[in-house]
Amino acid sequence: MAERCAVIGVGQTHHKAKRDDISIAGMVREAAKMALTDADLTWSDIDAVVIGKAPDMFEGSMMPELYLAPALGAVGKPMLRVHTAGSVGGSTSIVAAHLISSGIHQRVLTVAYEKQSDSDAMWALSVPQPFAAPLLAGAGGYFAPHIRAYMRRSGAPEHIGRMVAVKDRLNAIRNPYAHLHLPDIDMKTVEESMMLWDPLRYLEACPSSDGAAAMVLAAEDSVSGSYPPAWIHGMAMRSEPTQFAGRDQVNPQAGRDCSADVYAQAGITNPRAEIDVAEVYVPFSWYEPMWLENLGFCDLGDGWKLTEAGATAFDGDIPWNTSGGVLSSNPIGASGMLRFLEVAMQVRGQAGEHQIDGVSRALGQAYGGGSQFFSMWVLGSDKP
Amino acid sequence: MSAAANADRSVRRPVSIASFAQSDNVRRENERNEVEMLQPVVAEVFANIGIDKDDIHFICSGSTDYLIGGPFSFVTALDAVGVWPPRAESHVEMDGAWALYEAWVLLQEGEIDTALVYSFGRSSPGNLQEILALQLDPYYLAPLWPDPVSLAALQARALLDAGKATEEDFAAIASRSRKDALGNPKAQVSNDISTEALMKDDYVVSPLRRHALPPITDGAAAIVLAAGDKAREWSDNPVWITGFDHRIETHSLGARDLTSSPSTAKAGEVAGVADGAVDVAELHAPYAHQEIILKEALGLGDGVRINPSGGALAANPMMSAGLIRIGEAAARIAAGEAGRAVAHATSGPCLQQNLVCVLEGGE
Amino acid sequence: MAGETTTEELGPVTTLATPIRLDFEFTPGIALSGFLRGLEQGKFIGQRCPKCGKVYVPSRGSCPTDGVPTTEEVELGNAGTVTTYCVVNVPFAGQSIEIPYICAQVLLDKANISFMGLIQEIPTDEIRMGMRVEAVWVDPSELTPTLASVKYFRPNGEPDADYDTYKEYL
Amino acid sequence: MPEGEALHASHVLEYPYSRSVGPVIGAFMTGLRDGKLTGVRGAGGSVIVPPTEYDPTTGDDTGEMVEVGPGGVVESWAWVSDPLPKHPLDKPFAWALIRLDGADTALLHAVDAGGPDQIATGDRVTVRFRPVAERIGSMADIDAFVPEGGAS
Repeated sequence: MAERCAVIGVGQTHHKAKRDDISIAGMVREAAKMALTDADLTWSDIDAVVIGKAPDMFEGSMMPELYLAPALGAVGKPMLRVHTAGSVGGSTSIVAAHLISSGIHQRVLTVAYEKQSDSDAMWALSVPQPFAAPLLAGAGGYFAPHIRAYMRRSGAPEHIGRMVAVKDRLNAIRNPYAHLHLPDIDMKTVEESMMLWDPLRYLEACPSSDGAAAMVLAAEDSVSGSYPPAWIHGMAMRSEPTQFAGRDQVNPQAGRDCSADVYAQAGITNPRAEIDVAEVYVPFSWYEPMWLENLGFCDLGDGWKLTEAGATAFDGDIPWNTSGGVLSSNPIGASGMLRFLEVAMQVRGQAGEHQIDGVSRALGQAYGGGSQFFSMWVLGSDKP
Repeated sequence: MSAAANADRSVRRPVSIASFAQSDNVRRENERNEVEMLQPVVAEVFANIGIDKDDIHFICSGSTDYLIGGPFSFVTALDAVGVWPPRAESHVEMDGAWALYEAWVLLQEGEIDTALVYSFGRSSPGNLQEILALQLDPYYLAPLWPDPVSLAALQARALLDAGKATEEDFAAIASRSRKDALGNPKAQVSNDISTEALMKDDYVVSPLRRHALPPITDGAAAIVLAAGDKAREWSDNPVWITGFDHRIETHSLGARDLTSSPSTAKAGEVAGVADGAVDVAELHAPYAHQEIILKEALGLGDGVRINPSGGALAANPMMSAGLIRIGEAAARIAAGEAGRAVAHATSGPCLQQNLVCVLEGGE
Repeated sequence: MAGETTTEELGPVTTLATPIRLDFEFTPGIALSGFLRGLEQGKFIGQRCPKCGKVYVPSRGSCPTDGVPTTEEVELGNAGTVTTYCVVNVPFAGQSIEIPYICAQVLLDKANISFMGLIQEIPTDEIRMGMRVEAVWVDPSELTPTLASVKYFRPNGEPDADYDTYKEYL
Repeated sequence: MPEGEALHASHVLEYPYSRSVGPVIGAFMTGLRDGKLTGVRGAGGSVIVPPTEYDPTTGDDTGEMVEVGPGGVVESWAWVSDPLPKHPLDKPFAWALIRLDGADTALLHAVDAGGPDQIATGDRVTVRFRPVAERIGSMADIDAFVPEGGAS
C-alpha cells in the first residue's frame, strides 16, 4: 500500500525574461531555500533530491544535475534528474512524490528550472538538424493548426482565446512572482496585438522566462512547517506517440486517460463540482477550452462555453490558473511544477492575493511535447 | 533472499529482473537511428519471456540529448515501443540504471506489477571528449573543455600517489576484462592479451594508457521488471532485487578525495551489499583504475568475481552501460553461476554519482 | 597588474560568454533515408505497418502505435488534403519565407499521417480546411534528399474534401 | 531499403551562450580580470576556490570573499601530450588540481610545465595571467599555472 504524501513547502523565484542577477545554481537555490524555509527545514533534513528541466541545450549544460548537486544540498544523497519535455515540472513532482509514497524516503526536495535567457528558446526547442523539414512555423506554429481544428470542431467564437489571455494576465497581477504584469490588458489590447500564427495573437501566447520552482514533499509522520500540508489524493503520468495515424491532437487520449486515472485515485466523479481550483498548462490561450474538455470539466465541444460564461475566472465556480498560468510565466522546465505548486499553495491557503477562499481540492496539470506527455495531481486539505 | 536483507528492508516489495536484452555494442552504428537501434532490443526483451507491450504497466527510459546534438531524442524513441493505447511513462536524463530505479520505486507501491526500462545512446556521431566536458560546471570548468579522460587521469594519479594501486594493476584489470569479454558475444573489445603486453601501450593522458580507457560505443539495452505473481509467471527462478540505492557526491573535484568513493560506499551500505556473500559483481568502471576504488567502496574481497561480462572496458555504451551491469549480473544468477550479485552504475566525472543494486536468486 | 582600475573602468563582471560548438555526423536512419531519397527523385515514399496497415510518410522505422518495424515501401501521389493550417505572421531566426504565409497539415492521398507543408499560389485569407492541394517540386536539377525538394503545395482545383474524410487526422 | 544506404551529413550544434554569473562567481571573474585569485569562506570557515554561492559539501550559504594564491600546491595532475583543439594550451601540458595558498579546496586548471618530468604531486606552482588587455573576466584570463621559480 502506498504511504500518504503531502506538500509541506513551496518556493519559487521571481520569474523574468532574464534573471541577469544570478547564476543557474543561485536561481535554483532561491526557489529551494524558500521551500525549505516554508517547511521549516534545512538542507540536512532532506533525504533525496529530484530535479527536472527541459532540454539541456537551453543552457548548454549537459545533465546539469551533476553540477547542481552540491547547490541543492544533495551531496551524499540520492538525486534523480527527470526530463519529459514540457510536462517535466509535473513529472518531476510525481517522481519525487513516489519516493515517499513508496515508503523509501521521508522528505524529498524537488526542483525544476529553466534559464532560457542563457540561449534562445526558439533555437533550443528546434535545433536545426540535417535533412529536417525547413523551419516553417516556429513553436506556436506547431500548435496554431490544432487550435484552428478545435475552433472548427467546437464552433467556438474567436473572442474566447482573447478572454483567456485577459483573465490569466489579470490573475498574474495578484501574483508577485509572475513574469508578466500587464494591468492595462483588455480584450481590445489582445485583439490589437500582433497576429503571430493566425489565429494566435501575440498576447495569446506565453512569454519566455527564467525561473525555478521547488517543493518539499513529506511522509505523514514527517510533516512540518506552519502552513497545513497539501495531501496528494491522486497523481499520474501518461504518454502517447508523438505522431500516429488518427491521433487526436485537440483532445489527446493520453490526457483523458491521465485525468481518469487521477480522478479514480481521488474518488472524483464530477470534476467541475468536486475540484475547487485548477492550475492547467495553458501556453496558448485556446488551450484552456481544449483542456476543459480533455479534463472532463464539461462535455465535448462545451469548453469554450465555460470560459465564456466566466466559470474559470477568478470569481467563477472553477477558477483556472489563479497564478496567471503559463501565459504569464514560462520557464519551460519549471512551468509544469509551477502548476503543481500553485495548487499546493491554494490548498494550504498561502496564495495571498491570488488565494481562492476555502479550497479543499485542487487539480494541477502539465503537458508537453506535441501534447503527447501528460502529468497531473490532485491535492486536498484532508488526509486521503 | 537472505534473512538479513529481509529484516532490514521488510517493507520492500520483491521485484525481479524478468528479462534483459542488449544490442550488439559497436564502435559505430552509422546506419540506424535511435528508434531503429532500440526497436529490436525491445522486441527481444519481450520475446525472451513471451510477452508484449500490453503486459507492461509502466515504462521508464534513460538517455541524453547531447550525444546526437538534438533535443528530445527520447521522444521519438518511444516509437520503438509503440505506446498506444497511452501508457504511464517517464524519462530520466541519466543512465538507464536510474530509470530502472525509478520503475522499481513505483513497483514498491504495489499498484502495478510490471515495467519496461530501456536506454540507448550513440556516441559515434559526435566527439565524446568534447561532449562530456559539457557535464562540468558551466562557469569554471566547461569553458576550459577538460575531457573525461584527463579527469579520470587526475583520479588515477591520485590513486597512484596514495599508494593504492600501480599502473600494472590498471593493465591487469584491462587484461582480465578483455579476456572475459571473449565469452560475451555483445562485447566490443575482447582479446587474450597479457598485462605485460598491455603495459607497452602508449599513454593517452598519463598515467592512463590506451587499455585503461573505455571504448567508444553505440548501443541500447532493455530490462523488464516484474513483481508479485507476474514475477513467478514469467520465470521459474526469478532473480530478485533485494537492495537498491544511489548517491551523489559534490561536483567540485577539488573538494573530493578522488581515491575513494563515499557515494558508492553509502549506496552499498543502504542496499545491503555486506548482508551476505557476494559471488559476482558487475561494476561500471569506465576507466580501469575505477574498479579498484569501487571494489574498496563496496568491500568486495578477492573472492568476488568482477565483471565476468568484460565490463565497461569491453563495451561502454553511454546511458546504457550502467543498466547493462544490472542485466549482466542478473544473467549470471539466472544461469546458475552466482547466487548473489552486486551491480553498479556510475555517472559524471570521476565516479561522481553511483548506484548499487543487489540481486539474489532463490525464492 | 591592472589592479582596481580595470574594475572601476569596466564595472564588475556580470556575464560570461561561453560559446559552444560541437560537430556531429548525423544520420536520419534507414527508413527515413528511404523517404528522403524519394524526395530526391521527386516522389513521396512512405512505409506501411505490417500490423495495423497504416501508411506513414515519412516513417522513422517503427510503427508508433505497434512498435514494429515498418518495412513495406509505398509510393504516394502528389495530391493531398489540407487538414488544418495556420497563417504565420511572426518573423523568427532561420525563417526563409516572406511573412505572412500559410503552414498547413497536408494529408497525402493514401497516407495515414499528415505533415506540415507550405501552401502558396493562394491568398492567405482563402485557405480552408479540406482544401485539395498538390505538391510543386523544385526544378529536377535542384532536387535534394530533404523536404526542401517540395517547393510548396498549391490548390489543385478539386472540390474540397468532405470533413468526414480527414476529421480523424486533426 | 537495404543496410548501408542511410544518408549522412555533418551537423553543427553551435550557440554563443551568455551566462549571468551572479555575485559570487562574478566576484571571482572580476578578480581574474584584475589579476587576483579569490575564494569564498564557507560556513565552517574553510575557504572554497573557485568560489560558489554554496558550500560544496553541505549546500550552506557561503560568506565573505577572500584573496588566495597566487601560488599553490599540485594535488594531482595528468599529462596531456596531445592537446585537443579546445584545450586551453596548444602545446603539451598538465591538467592539475591546485590548492592555492589560503584555500581548502583545489582548483582545476592547466599547468605549463614543459614536460611530464617537470611536474609532480606536491610541487608548487603559481598563476600566469594573460596580459591585462586580453582579460575579460573568465577562466581563460588565467593563461596557465607554471612551476614556482619559473622552470619553463
